[in-house]
Amino acid sequence: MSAVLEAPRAAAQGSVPIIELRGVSKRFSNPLDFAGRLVKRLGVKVREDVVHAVDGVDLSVRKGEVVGLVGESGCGKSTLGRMVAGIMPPSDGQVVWRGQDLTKLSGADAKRAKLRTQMIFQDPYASLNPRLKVAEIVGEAPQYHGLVPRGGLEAYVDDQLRRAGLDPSLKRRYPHQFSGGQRQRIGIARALAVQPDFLVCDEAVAALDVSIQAQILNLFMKLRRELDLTYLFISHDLGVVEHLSDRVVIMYLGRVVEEAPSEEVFARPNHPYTRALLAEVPRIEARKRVFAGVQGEIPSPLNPPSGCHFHPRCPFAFDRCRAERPALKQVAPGHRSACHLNDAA
Amino acid sequence: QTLTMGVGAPVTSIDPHYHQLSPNTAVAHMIFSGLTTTDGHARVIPDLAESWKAIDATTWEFKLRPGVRFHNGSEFTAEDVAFTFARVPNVPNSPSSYAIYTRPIREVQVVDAHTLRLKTAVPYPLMPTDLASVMILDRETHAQATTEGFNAGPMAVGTGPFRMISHRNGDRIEFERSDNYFGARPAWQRVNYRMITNDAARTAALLAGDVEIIDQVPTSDLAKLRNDQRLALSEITGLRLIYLSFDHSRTDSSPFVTDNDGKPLPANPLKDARVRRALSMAIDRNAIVERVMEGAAIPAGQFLPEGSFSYVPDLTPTRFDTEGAKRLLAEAGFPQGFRITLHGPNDRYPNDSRIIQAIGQMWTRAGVRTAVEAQPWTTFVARAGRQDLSSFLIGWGTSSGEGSNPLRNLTATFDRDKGYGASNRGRYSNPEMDRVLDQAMRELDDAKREALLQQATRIVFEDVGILPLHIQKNTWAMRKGLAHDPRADELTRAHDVRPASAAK
Amino acid sequence: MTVFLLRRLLQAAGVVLVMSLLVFLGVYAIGDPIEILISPEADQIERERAIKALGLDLPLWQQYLVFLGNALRGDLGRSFVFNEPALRLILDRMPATLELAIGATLAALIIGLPLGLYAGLRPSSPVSKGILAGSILGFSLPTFWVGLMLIMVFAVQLGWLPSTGRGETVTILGMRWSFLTRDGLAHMLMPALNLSLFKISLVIRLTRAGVRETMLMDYVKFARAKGLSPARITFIHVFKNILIPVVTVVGLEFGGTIAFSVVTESVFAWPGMGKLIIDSINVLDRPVMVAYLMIIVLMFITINLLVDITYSLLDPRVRLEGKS
Amino acid sequence: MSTTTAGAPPAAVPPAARVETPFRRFVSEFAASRLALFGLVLFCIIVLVAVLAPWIAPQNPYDLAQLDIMDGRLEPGSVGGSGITYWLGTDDQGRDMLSGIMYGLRISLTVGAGSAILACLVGASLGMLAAYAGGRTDSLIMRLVDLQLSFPAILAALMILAFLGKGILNVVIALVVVEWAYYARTVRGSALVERRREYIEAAQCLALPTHRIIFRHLLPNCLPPLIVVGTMQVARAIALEATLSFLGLGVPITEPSLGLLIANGYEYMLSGKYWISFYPGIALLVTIVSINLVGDQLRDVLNPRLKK
Amino acid sequence: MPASAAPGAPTLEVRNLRTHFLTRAGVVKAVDDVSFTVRSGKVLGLVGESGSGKSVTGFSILGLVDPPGRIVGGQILFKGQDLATLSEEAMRKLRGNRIAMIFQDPMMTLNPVLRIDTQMIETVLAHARVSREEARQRARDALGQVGIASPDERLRSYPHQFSGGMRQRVAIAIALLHKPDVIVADEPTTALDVTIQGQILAEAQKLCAQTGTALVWITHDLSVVAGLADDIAVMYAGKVVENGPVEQVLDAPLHPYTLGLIGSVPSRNRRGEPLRQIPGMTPSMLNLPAGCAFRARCPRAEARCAEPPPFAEYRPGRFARCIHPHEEAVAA
Ligand SMILES: Nc1ncnc2c1ncn2[C@@H]1O[C@H](COP(=O)(O)OP(=O)(O)OP(=O)(O)O)[C@@H](O)[C@H]1O
Ligand SMILES: Nc1ncnc2c1ncn2[C@@H]1O[C@H](COP(=O)(O)OP(=O)(O)OP(=O)(O)O)[C@@H](O)[C@H]1O
Ligand SMILES: [Mg+2]
Ligand SMILES: [Mg+2]
Repeated sequence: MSAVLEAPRAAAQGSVPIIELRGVSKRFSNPLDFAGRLVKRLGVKVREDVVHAVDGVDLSVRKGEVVGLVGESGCGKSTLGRMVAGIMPPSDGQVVWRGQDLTKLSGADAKRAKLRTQMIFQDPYASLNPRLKVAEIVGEAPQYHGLVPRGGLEAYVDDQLRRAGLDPSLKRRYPHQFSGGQRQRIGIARALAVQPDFLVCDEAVAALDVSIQAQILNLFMKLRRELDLTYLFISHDLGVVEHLSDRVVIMYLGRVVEEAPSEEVFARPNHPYTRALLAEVPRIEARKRVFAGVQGEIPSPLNPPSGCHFHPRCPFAFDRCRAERPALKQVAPGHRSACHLNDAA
Repeated sequence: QTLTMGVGAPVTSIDPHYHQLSPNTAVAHMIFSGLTTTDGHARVIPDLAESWKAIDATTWEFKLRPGVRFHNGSEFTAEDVAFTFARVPNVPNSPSSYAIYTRPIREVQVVDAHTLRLKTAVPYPLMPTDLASVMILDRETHAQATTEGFNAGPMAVGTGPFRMISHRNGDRIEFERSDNYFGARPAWQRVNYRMITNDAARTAALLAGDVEIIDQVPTSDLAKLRNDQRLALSEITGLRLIYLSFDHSRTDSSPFVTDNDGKPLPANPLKDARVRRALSMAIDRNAIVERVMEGAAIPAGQFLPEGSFSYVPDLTPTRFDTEGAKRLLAEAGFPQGFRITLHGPNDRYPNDSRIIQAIGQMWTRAGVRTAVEAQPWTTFVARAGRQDLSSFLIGWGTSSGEGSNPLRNLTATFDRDKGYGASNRGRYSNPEMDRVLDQAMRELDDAKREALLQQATRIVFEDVGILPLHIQKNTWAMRKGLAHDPRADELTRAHDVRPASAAK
Repeated sequence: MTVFLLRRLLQAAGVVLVMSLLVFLGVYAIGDPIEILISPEADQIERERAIKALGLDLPLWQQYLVFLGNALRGDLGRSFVFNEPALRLILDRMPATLELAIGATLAALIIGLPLGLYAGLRPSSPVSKGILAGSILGFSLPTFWVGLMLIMVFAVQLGWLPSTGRGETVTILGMRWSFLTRDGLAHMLMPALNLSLFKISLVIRLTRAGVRETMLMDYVKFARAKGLSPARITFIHVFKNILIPVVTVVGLEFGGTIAFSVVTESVFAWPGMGKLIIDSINVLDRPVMVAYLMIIVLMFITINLLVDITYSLLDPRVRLEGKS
Repeated sequence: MSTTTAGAPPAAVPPAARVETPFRRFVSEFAASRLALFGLVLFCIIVLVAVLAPWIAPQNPYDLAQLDIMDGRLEPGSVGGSGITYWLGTDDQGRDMLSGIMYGLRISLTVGAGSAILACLVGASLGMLAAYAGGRTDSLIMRLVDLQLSFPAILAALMILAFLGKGILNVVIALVVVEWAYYARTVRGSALVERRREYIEAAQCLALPTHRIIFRHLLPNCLPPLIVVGTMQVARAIALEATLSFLGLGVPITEPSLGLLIANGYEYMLSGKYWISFYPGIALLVTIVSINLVGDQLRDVLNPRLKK
Repeated sequence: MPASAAPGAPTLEVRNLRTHFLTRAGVVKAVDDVSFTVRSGKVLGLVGESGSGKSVTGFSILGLVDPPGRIVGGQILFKGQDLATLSEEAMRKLRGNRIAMIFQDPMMTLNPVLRIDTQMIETVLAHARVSREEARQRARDALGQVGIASPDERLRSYPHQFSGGMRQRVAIAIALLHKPDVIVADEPTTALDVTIQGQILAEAQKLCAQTGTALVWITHDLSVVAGLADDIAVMYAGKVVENGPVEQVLDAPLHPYTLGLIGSVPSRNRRGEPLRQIPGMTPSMLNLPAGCAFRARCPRAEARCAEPPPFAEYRPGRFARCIHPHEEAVAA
């Protein structure tokens, strides 16, 4: 069985990145209005609320690879995913798709690039338009973009549905008539219908029950083999990520803190945050264990700590951590981590 | 001892020289007095002046009543009259001042404390009539008087039968009997003068016993109130003529007259007296009076009701004759009639919008297909004044009670310098009539003047310069046990009301 | 808070300016006041004098600038009809309208809240359905018609209440109020009820909807899980939450009530601002119309501000700095 | 367990007898309330009467030639000069009240529905624009909405009508001016919520053009609250028109709406001629109540918050 | 330590509980024959998929099932007293006092418009005759107990000023105010992040051990149960299908559903290999088939499964609802 797995990974090693993020940042701000500026001028302290959702992230995904993106709520995973999928422009930095800067592409090329990257969403309820039938949901984009010949749409939609594990006879129904797992399959069929080669799965199984989750994860793996897909797999469930990914990227408060091949991360976590995370994950193998808990709350992205974002919760923090942002540095082949401890050692 | 009255029109100002409006005049009559005044039938009678005469063509002499005191005790003399005449044209901001009544006066000569001579440039027969509108103030008290001072109370000092105690703008005025009054003592120690502008509310207030007398009884309630044992009514034929005015200003097509296909007519048919007469014949005035006005009006053929100065006895209302109207129209070249829009206000005269609808019915039956459009007075009167309309309903109240007033204002040729035709909104013009009227206006002899005015009136109505409909009756309703002397000039005054038992 | 207040102030200034222009133009377009104001007896010369005296001979933009200049000095012009400062006239009438509107609002709360609470707590009981049906009726009845019916029944037929007008008043703070005297209250009862009819329905529905939604909330279930008594849950946990929409809407509606009193005041001959404005429209008393509308606008701005502040007091989640 | 590795078998079909469209579901939920159903039936009858008025009314009350003031203010059941029976009596012009009410309904409904539809078009477009464009456009439109909403409808309508003059069209315009803001606010509110939904992101991801996203994906999902506001506003518009007519600014007197009929009869109330304003009043009441009944149920059915 | 070794009678014993919802569409048998016991100081993990009836079971224990739901059968024995037959008033006296509950969504369980102190003090006063000051003192202590720093200041805050984890701790503190004998925790960490979940689990563990409170921990996450619970009850379609000590059930489940559930946990599978999955979908609770509800998805299904299987003790302390139970070790 494992051979099935190894093949694409081997292929992945040498090939060019299908997508590459270079110093990508995303800020959400609410600029001060006239009154706000006036008051500020008068010397009252008013702050423009700026959320650094993603803060200077470099990331590259090679063809055929599954990259897992892990992090706690609000750390910017979805935002990063959206930028990769091209539905949100970055505030800074470049998103490079097959060597071309996405933001600089012209109309037709941009559209093509956009279509080749599709997204699977977390909420199977909100991600389907409740007013369209399944056939319309799946068939709209291929028809609009002329990916299917006239008259061939029915059969094409049937194919997509079947591939996602749905009975095509259900295509005249509306989303609310399906269970969560089935809806997720509709979402997958919709994405596959425009023949992408890169899928961003944003918490795609988080809302599903364990037994259904397994079905969908298996579907992802099957599709990967059949269609030679590349995945950016966003999840907060380390178990899922560990199972699925070739490489894992760990984010904390808008920044990547560690990045390494899957086995490497789980075997030899480098960053204190990664270690804490791994320690806290409940595992079915660990019976009657004693939970400890990482100290402290997750800071607000509105008001992030200075230096290393993790320092207020880090048991090893020292002065430098409070002052200086640690850079992502190689600690082992293919393993990078952003921690000042690595310098000290 | 206390009388509560409900009046339909709001009093806007206590200053007797600020805004000429009948509710204001009514209240002014209660607080102040003029040199002359009018009785219930609008005949001029003495008030502060005991007598007057024209001593030459351009001089009027007034003998003033001695021993009259203002409410605050200060004495009334000829100086006060002179002071008053000086103040009248100089009331700041006045939108409708009383200066029109004093303008003919060139000079005021105070002969002695109780004799006064008024010089005019040209013979001015209407002087005593006009002066009934001018309330006399006290020179000492009112030297610095402002309108606000009157409204607030301190300046509301006159020689009238009542003193004002309080004034709640738009709501009520309270009066107390004045002991200084020179005339008949009013029956009421106190008067509560409430303004209830909504018709139904006013009737309801009477029915509920909140007020004891109301004016402007809505015609729709007349029948019910007449049958109510607890109530009594008083009624008098008024001085307000409701009439239709036609577009005389255009010889080519008039804006709201078209042929039967809706296309403009080449010439204005309303310029043709036959058409106007036909339209007059097509109207069943009795039906309007009976059905729409519910009896609160009399059909009219001229400006004033019988018994007025310059009334023309044989000028009767046009007889209703649909067939005759059709014949006349055919004669005028409109055998198939034409189309017209009749305009009118909907909030000004009793049943105004109902009357024009009824006329619309009648004209349509006579072959003139009529559309009807009623608008609020504010919009309507502006359009009428700009000669935007072809035919419209409007009214005229001749408070002076004699014919020169409507002749000058409504039917004399529009002439800024003479001040004639100011309300001639249809721009009717008849040189013959103008000539007779001019003559009358210089005639100091009452009998001769009346004959001339009658002649002018006849010219206007035989020509159907305006189309008279009816003259309104003024009605008051009160609880049983009260008596009221109705006034043709529509004024509602507390001293006209007394307990029914008390002799007049 | 400072930013919030300043923003509101700026907005208010903008709104007032825009409104003043709109109102001025609108009022100008309605008609020519001279035709209405001048005595019919007046001749052409007198007319011209009056036009000049009232400043109506100036071009429109000059009239507006004059108005604006005076307004900045707190002078909204003098009434053509009353020859008194328009502002004074309106302020003089304001207590009458205010007490009517406040009375109506209180009545709406006193009647509407309990009924709505009941209907929300027992949505399926016949009484609740009756309350709901009744509230639809309250929504649907035209105010003027109800007013007349009230007069017919309670004043004319039964003679229990005075039909129209304002009763005795007491002067407090230089303003006349009638709610402190028996007679005044008797006069106020019907118009206030008439005016509150719509609001009663509104409060019932808001309360009912609020209760139904709140009852589904986890925190209510949690409160029950804590073993709290039903009364405490209803009157503290649920009530405080529904008070937020109720206060907001009723507060915002307060302005509408003041405006709508135009109808009630004319039916009941209530000498308030509403009647003043209707009378002023009838005689095209422009300064009063403009001043009234300006005051209404200012009043709305104030009410909105107060509502927002109350809202933030009631709902701790709202911070006034919050972006709009 | 190895059988399952070949990929999931097509998922089982949930048992459902017939295809349940959102519309069918909506209908069945709506019909759950008998009161609402009653309201709907009532409303349909009213609309039918209004539409068919020219054919079923005994008289054309707008044709002055058919009226005779000699038949004015007849009691219900009287027989007029021309031999027709006035079942609900006549008004002061001799207008058959029954016909007057039927035609009046026509006017009132036209005004109500017309203004609601126009206001909805204007308001929805602006609201959509505000939600989608955001930024300055949004704040400009929303300030306008605030301005409009904070200004009392009745006053605004009074001013506008005083300005425009009478006439059905002008009444409609005035009502549109005072009502569009409700729609704009509603649409913007729901569009802002719907916009953040993932299906919109999915559509963006599929590189569908903006207009298609707005009109095919966003707008239909913003409709339910709009429908609710719409029904309520129709009722409101009818009532407002009646009030305006009552205050003397409304439709022309020769083509009275229900409100104007009431206003006309209002003066006869005290003299016992109740029918002139009573029957139109009842007709107005029934109309508004029926619309509100329907609207109420719509609000419950379409409100996602009350659904678990 | 095996559960049966615990001394004394069980604190809470649920026997054949049935809670049905009489909806217009039909009877929803949300809870249909659920039995389990919890002892003092022990944790029972109640697991199952979404809609399997876990929350309704929890609400039934506290008597908080809203119409159209109703407890139609079975017993809820709390220290020997049957809660199902208790009057509402008597039940209210127990709620929050002897039996407390914690909810899933910490964002929703605290009333947003009331201050924390109000919400805590009212709970104290609902069950104890103490002065306000004393009640406040207790609230302060409870907050300290769950590891909230500067409780005095925190008491004066509103819920929105707290993060999710903090709110959940406040909820736990409220549950702890009267040192209850039983706490029902309905997925209290599902909405929280991993590191925060760790904190809450640590708190829960500590409290259970210290106060001897019996804890019913509802979750759909087997991994959490594995680490926390002493016993486990697995629910499927309204029924408990397997019940027993955690280690035994997780290592060698009797019921094929439990087996499938454990099998589909990713970490129980070889990396990159397809997960073992349970085919098909959870059945609709509205029209459950007679007999074993799992049979349509069960690899062991046979004709006999159309008969309702008994809930029987197949091994000491281990119950299952299956006619062919056999321990099947889960491949690692
Ligand atoms: N449109 C937006 N406007 C303002 N702030 C935003 C917007 N979208 C996201 N954010 C903020 O950016 C930060 C990162 O959000 P993001 O959704 O990427 O987090 P996440 O890691 O996906 O979290 P989760 O696990 O909860 O989905 C959050 O603090 C969020 O509040
Ligand atoms: N008020 C209700 N009316 C009808 N059915 C209900 C009601 N409440 C719950 N149910 C049904 O009862 C069943 C069990 O629901 P419950 O909330 O206990 O599930 P759960 O196991 O807690 O699921 P989750 O993991 O999603 O919280 C579900 O099928 C649900 O549809
Ligand atoms: Mg996310
Ligand atoms: Mg649950």
